Amino acid sequence: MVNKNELENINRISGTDVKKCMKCGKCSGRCPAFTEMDIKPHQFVSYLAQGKLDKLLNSKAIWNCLSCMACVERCPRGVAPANVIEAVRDTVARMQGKDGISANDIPPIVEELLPQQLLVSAFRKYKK
Amino acid sequence: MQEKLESLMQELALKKIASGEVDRVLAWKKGESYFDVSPAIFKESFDGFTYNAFCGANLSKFLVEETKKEGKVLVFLKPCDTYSFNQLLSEHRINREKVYVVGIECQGKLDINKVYAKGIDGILDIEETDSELKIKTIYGDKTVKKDEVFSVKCETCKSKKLVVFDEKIVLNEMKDNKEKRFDIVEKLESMTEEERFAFWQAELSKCIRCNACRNVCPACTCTNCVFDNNKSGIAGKANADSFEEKLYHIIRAFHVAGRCTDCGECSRVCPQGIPLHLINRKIIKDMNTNYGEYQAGETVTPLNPIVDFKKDDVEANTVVGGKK
Amino acid sequence: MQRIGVFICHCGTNIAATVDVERVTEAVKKEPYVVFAQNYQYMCSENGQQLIKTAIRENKLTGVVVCSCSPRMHEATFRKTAEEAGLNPYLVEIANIREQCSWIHKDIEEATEKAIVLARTAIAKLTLNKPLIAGETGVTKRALIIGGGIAGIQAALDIADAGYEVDIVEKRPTIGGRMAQLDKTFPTLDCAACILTPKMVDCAQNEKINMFTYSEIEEVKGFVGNFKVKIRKKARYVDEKKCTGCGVCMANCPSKKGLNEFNMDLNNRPAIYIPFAQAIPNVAVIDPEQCLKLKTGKCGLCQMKCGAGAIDYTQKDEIVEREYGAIVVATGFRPIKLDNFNEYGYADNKDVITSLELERLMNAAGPTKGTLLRPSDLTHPKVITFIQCVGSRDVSGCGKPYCSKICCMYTAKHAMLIREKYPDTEVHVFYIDVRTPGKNYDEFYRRAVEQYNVDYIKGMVGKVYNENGKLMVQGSNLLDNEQITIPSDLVVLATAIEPDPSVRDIATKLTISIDTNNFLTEAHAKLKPVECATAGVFLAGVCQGPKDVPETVSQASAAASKVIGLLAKDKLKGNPCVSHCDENTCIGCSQCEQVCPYGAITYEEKEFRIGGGKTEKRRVACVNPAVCQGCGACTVTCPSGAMDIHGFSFEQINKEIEAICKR
Amino acid sequence: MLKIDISSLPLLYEKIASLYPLVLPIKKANEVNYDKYSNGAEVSLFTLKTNKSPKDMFFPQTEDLMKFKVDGQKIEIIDTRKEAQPFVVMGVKACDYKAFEVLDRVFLVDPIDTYYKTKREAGIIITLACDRPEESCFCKAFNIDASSPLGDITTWKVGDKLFWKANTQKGKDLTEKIKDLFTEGDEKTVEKAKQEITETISKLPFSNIDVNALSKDEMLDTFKSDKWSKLSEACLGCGTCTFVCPTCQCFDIREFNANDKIMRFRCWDSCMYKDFTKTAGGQPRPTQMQRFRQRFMHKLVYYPENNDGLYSCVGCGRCVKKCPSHLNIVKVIKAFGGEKK
Amino acid sequence: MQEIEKKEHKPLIVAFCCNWCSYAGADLAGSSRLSYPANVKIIRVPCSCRVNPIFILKAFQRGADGVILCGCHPGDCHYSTGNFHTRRRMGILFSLLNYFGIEKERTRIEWVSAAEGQKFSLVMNDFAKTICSLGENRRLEDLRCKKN
Repeated sequence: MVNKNELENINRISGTDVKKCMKCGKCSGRCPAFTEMDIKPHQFVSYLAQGKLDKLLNSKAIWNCLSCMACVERCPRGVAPANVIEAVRDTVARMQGKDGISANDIPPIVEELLPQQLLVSAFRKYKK
Repeated sequence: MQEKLESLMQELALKKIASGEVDRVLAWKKGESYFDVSPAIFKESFDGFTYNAFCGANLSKFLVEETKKEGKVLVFLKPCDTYSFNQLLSEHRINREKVYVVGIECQGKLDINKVYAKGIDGILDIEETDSELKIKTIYGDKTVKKDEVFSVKCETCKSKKLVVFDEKIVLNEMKDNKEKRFDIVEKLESMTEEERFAFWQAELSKCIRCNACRNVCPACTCTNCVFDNNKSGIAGKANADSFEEKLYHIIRAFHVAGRCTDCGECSRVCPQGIPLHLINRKIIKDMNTNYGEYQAGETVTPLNPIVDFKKDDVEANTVVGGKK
Repeated sequence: MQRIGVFICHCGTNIAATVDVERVTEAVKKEPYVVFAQNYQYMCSENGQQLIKTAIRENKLTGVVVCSCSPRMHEATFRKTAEEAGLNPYLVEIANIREQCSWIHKDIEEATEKAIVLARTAIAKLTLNKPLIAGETGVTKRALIIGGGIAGIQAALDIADAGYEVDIVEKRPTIGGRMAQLDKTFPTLDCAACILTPKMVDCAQNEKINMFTYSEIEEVKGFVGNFKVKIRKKARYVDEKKCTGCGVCMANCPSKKGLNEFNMDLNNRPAIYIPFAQAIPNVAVIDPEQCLKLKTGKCGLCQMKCGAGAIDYTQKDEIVEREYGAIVVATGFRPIKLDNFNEYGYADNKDVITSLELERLMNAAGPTKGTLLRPSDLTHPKVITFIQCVGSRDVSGCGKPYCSKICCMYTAKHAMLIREKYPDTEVHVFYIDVRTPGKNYDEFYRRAVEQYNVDYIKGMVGKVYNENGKLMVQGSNLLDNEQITIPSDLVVLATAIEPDPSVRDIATKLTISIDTNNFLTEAHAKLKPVECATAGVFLAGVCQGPKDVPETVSQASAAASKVIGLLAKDKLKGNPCVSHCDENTCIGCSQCEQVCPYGAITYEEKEFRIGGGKTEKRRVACVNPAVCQGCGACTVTCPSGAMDIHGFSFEQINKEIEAICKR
Repeated sequence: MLKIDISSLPLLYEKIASLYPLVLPIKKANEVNYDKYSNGAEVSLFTLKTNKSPKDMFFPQTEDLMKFKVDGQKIEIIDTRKEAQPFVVMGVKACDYKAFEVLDRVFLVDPIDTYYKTKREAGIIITLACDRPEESCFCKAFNIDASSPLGDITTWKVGDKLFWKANTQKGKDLTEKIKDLFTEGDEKTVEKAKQEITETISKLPFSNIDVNALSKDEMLDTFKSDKWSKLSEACLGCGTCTFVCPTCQCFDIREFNANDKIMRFRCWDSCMYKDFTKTAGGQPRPTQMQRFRQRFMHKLVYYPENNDGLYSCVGCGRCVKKCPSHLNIVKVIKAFGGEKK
Repeated sequence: MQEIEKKEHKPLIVAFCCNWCSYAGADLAGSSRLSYPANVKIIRVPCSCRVNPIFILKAFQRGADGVILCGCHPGDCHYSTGNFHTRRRMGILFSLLNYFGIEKERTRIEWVSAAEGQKFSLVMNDFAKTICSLGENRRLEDLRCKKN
């Protein structure tokens, strides 16, 4: 079942127009976390465009994405796959109830080999 | 001070005429009283030659006709008049070769109506000092501070720069007051549409369509104005309806847009005291804000914001006249 | 007294279904000056037109209003009808009661009322129409072609073939353009030089064709049929007439550091050079930036060695003024700069090259004499990866939003040629879509895949990086949902193409419009694809939009046929709806000159009577009716109201407003 | 002789306005002009010089003469003249009142201008003696007594009182209707005030001019005098002087095509305009000097020639105050030797 | 006493359309049967730069309640620069009208290409709606042009 509200929400939060995607795959071509992701960046865009909400919400990849924004940087069509992932992540987090995701739930879903999102975003923030 | 300036000017004028360099002199002439000053041509006699705080008239427009005549004319131009002069040159309205421009000092001109407004009437004579007017009236003597009776255009003087001259006579430093130039425009802009409408309705309803503003304007040099031209469909000699006075002033302002140097003559001459300069100044402000700073008459150029454009100009709908 | 006839068209039921045509007919009969009104099934039909003609003759009509479809549709038709009945064609006005009335309103009452207002407005305007006669101007029987690539060459040959003189102005020292740089052409794999050079030679030998190479357009004045163009012949420092193209100078030039533009800067050339062996004209040129004699005054070797005595260091730019009847713009293209695409490592790795560079590397006249060697170490590359759509279809602002159209085909061509010549080479192509519309094009691409085993990967490359001398090409393989990395020896970027930057300047000089991507705009996307909005100017080749060689040649021939059609006329009829100046009102303020996009306005000192037997000299504006296109910009800028425009005059529009607002 | 406290004038205005439309000097957007009284209007009765003169009340700047209705190809003519409704003009100064006489001699002689006549007959004029004349005033030169103007009713401001005296039957009828607002006033107080005014007037700078200066010589000599070109050289050709003038009476007749009718109206014209009386043959007076000369010759020579010596200038001084170039009739008179020593 | 007409006010809108883009856009709206209110009346001009401010004021004087100018998109002008001039002139004029207290929404300029029939219809519907909500033009009316 397509839940219109959630889909609209993801679209809105992402602030990107997934219909602009021309399916070139450059986002996935560049993604450093590609192998760890069960759904690849280009699939996030594609699923959202097709309204496959379940696939998005059940994705583990939302916790693997580094938010390095390489896909956003490279996209020739001005689509922002990372923003879509972020939007899905937010939506999932909000669906966990008002407390959001519990601390106990985090370790099993975090891939230890990868740097954590916060760290990467700090790199990005302080790179200048 | 004022006498010294006046005598230097007269000396120069006489010298230039004597040497044959110029044929005549365009300056101001004193009439029945100190503030009764008219533009005049001097050739043989310099009787009544004057330059005082009431010489507000902009002489540049007279040159349109003067330079059609034989011989060279010496003209005295105040800083703001030099802008008009340049603008007229840009429009090929003046033959530059026939003019000898003497730029002169101006410390701001006064408005006799503001003296009247102070309840001073029956004026017999005025004595001018650097900061005051000593006024002799049939009802007794009065003193007025000059800075209380500056004419509207001088209250917010845009520039004291002489942008064009062959020679200049400046004894003292001159100060402009351009920071305040758009104050009243901004005040109007901050009103609501309704208040602005009421303001202009009241002001413009006084208009008697005497055409003084048009005929004095150095940007209005058309020989056959659209308002006199029956073919234009807007010719009219009177405000038969309140629409017509708006039409007249909007179109007139639009026709001088980009060419108006903001000399303020329109407001000076209006017999009904309509602040007409506020219309032109609004256009100048809009053009400065939206299309880049521009001062008509600063240089001789055929380009001005109204005939120029940029490909990324702001959209017309977004240029705003003021608050909603 | 005017006598106006009004004709109301039913347009079958297109109009009559929603507009009560009878009521409109009755209503317009009451309008002033209307002496005749009639409605009919199809006004534009033979019978309908006959009806109008008869009415004009029988009722001695002085003007006609046709209430029908849009004037864009049948204004010309009805004007012709009127003319045939002896009425000036400009005494016809159309009231658009179909597109702007019957088709958009459903309510009969509403639509009928509006139709009456529209008819009334047209009648009101018509009362002020004046008979207009189109002016005639002569035609200079010579064409100018800007750009000497295949488009310019083809157009020149076609026009010359029809017997008209043609000048080609080319900014480079030789004609030939981009096509001369190509190795082979798709889909037939002909050698580009083999099919181009004969045409270049034809140009040189055709006595109707005059070439200005190493020249640029300085100024364009005038109008269709009568352009006056100033051409700057840049100083070559070599006398074109004396030089034999023997090449001795090149061999002796001590300055050899100049980059060889013809070989995409992949190797060097001397300061005095002939761009390539088949150059036309086969004449040397000195690069003043590199020449020691010109820079320091010391050298002069070439002058000493030149047997023909052709070298002249004192040569100056020369301005030639020529007149033309028509102009073809064929300024061509260049590959875009790749500064915005760091991810492909073009700037950092010598072995990441553009496709046009590959053409030169594969060409027998190229820097490697036709052997495919990679630029860094001149070894044979074993793994070659092509990346398509580099900078094309990119709306992120880094590249170009359009498809460059030729890349899919030339990449297939390259892949195929490499696999053919070096079968041990592994060739990969990253693609987003493969676009091959065109005769034998898809077959060509399939051959690359099926016959030559080229590995086409659906997906885009995210990054190219150097690891131990290998170029690692990382991208996605979307069909397998994989991220792959291909260690390659050479990476070829199918770089987007853009109009040659000189086109902006040319567009300004010719006052033709240019789109956001710097492509020149044709007059109509479908029906006038080679014409410009500016009459007498035509477009050919990539300056108008991406195209391959066959398309360019077709467009060039199309442009040529348009030029021939124009030059074949002895007189041109102008548009009489142009500006004019009331000299009694004009004050010569020069405002109108500033806004005229065509330079149609000049100023003259004229003598006028001012009464009392006296005259006065005044500066007034003069409009050249042949140059004026009738936009009306001057009419609004003119503060005195001296400027007005025929057909859309101040009074006419005012009258229309009055009629529309009448309730 | 009646009197009323100046502080009670608002009551008087209200009372009159309840009977008839009342017109008097009103300040609007900082300028004082004759305008219709309405509740809340800022009355400025004692303003010496309104910008425009009260001639508007009888000879308005624009006035519809008739209308045409066009229906298809038919034309219908509509008479726009209306029955006269009595109205009151208050605060008219002596000079302006004298100007009505000048206008009467134009509009009320054959052929009589019915538009003017209707309003003239309906108007009840309340004049006001000047109490504080200005330097631009020179009514004395035309033998006008600013201290005791005529009119249906004359009023004087003395101290904090307004004295009131009805002169005509129309004036007496109006006074009768509003009598209860007044108390009895003292003639002597007024007489004394009149004397003071007369004295002040004699001190004014222009009181000594001699308006006969232009008519002394042969008319043609005056016309041909070379003084005119010097006098007019700064003239802008605007219509300020004519539009503020209480005696200028030139008008143009024009038509306006409104949506459903055509209006034929007249409006003030100015002899200073270069399109004044322009015909197909051009301008009768092509230069500004000729137009300038025409205005003063008309006021000081031609008009008196045709009207028993009555000048068509009343010395109100509005043109003296308002001319953008400070050109005026006084300078013209003086240039022709009209300065009494 | 005059009888007050109780008829609902139907606003009148004058649209100036350039011949090459917007008039063609209006035609396209027509051939696509995209409706817009009948009180929008179009005047064809060669280019939006032909529209003199006097025309706009004249339309208001005659009883128009809104005036809209349509031209080619900037950069696409048939005469290459016409609409650039229009944009400046109208920017200044519209602002000035608003400065005089005339409602900003009564004047508008829109770029409609020959291909934008849909946009033409949308723009006209929207403009008509705006003018309807503003009501009758009172601030730039000429009483002589009203019915009496």
